[in-house]
Amino acid sequence: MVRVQSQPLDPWAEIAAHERRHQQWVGTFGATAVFIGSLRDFNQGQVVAEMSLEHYPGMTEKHLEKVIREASDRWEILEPLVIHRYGRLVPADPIVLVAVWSAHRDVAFRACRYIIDELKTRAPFWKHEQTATGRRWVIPE
Amino acid sequence: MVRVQSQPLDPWAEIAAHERRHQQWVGTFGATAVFIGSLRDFNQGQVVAEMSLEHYPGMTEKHLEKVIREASDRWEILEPLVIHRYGRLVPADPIVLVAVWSAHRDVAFRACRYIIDELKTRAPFWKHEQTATGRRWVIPE
Amino acid sequence: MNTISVRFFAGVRERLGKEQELIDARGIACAADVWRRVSGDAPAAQVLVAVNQEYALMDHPVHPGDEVAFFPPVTGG
Amino acid sequence: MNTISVRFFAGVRERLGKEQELIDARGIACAADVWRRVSGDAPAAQVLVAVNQEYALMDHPVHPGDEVAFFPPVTGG
Repeated sequence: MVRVQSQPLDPWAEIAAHERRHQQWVGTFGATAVFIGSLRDFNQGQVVAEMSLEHYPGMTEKHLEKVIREASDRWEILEPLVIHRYGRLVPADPIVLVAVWSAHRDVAFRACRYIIDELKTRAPFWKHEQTATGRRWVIPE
Repeated sequence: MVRVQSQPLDPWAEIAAHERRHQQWVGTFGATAVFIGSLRDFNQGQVVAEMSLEHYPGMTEKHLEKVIREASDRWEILEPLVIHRYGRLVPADPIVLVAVWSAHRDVAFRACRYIIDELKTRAPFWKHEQTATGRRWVIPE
Repeated sequence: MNTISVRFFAGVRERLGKEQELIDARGIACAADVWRRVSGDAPAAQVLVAVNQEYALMDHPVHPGDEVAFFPPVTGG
Repeated sequence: MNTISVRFFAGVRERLGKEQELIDARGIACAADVWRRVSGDAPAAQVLVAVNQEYALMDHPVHPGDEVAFFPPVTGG
């Protein structure tokens, strides 16, 4: 499941809700791997006061769904959960959540890592930081 | 923080509580990697009705604390959270939780993986399954 | 529908001072033609392109009714 | 305290029919000596040893007051 939202993200509540929505999974998975990305108050040498996250509505969801399909073709996993924020964020706010359920530990780790790596390098989001010296677009790592 | 407990484990509530206990972390980490191992209802060709998990009290905690120290020496991470069940479990029960916070995604993934791998191969726990045909000790993978 | 819808994001949006534009499809064969029309510039390496919401190269064909977007390297996650 | 505390877990505990035993430290030099005393058997490859709650080899020295444990390969996580 993919969701792109401007509302605050509570990752642990979202994961628990996803598991409740999939009662039929009970007992079928032995491994859950989760990644949460959140906003640090310091980046590329500057204190970050707040951030505004722009995205390309429509393309973002299409891209994330494609990445999930690729991961599901490659590994035996249950339906992953991917949620990404956009809009205004302050430090410590969760930005992205990726959760993957599988029978096996190695598969869960690999698929989770694949999804977040693909998301980071390709999903159409742009971070705009407010620092002490002004606003700036974040440069890719 | 390491905890070995016979009470049921609610991983998402435990992670949220660990973050609340560390308010000083707010804004300092950008990556959280989590692994949950839970009991499947099928293992090594048999339906599993329930499991009893034996451990070596004292040595278990010492071992898990050592693994956390090793991970913390090797990577720049905040204090990980590791909780492991013992006693009676039924399918779908979470068995183990490993959560790692770091400034960077790669570090969080690697440290989380290191801790669960070391725990699996060395922490003194023994799984005893109840299947349709009787009880059996689980053989290491 | 003899037009192409063009969208701009982030630094590209700011630099060009527009979010969206409808252009006449006549004279447009590929994404680079769209870019030259909307920016008055030659294609730049640091500008990425999507055609109909999928990544494309600057020489990707563009047809009437297509949606073409230009943006800088992404920084999500 | 001229004794050694010996503990057994999982399949080893079941096979020997005991959880814990205090043995006289006399005649004991290493973990293998402890094993021979408590099991009446030669050391077996599938039996792991901990001395004072740390993994050890069968030839690890054992002294009065030590805690020695025997158990099968672990299956946690």
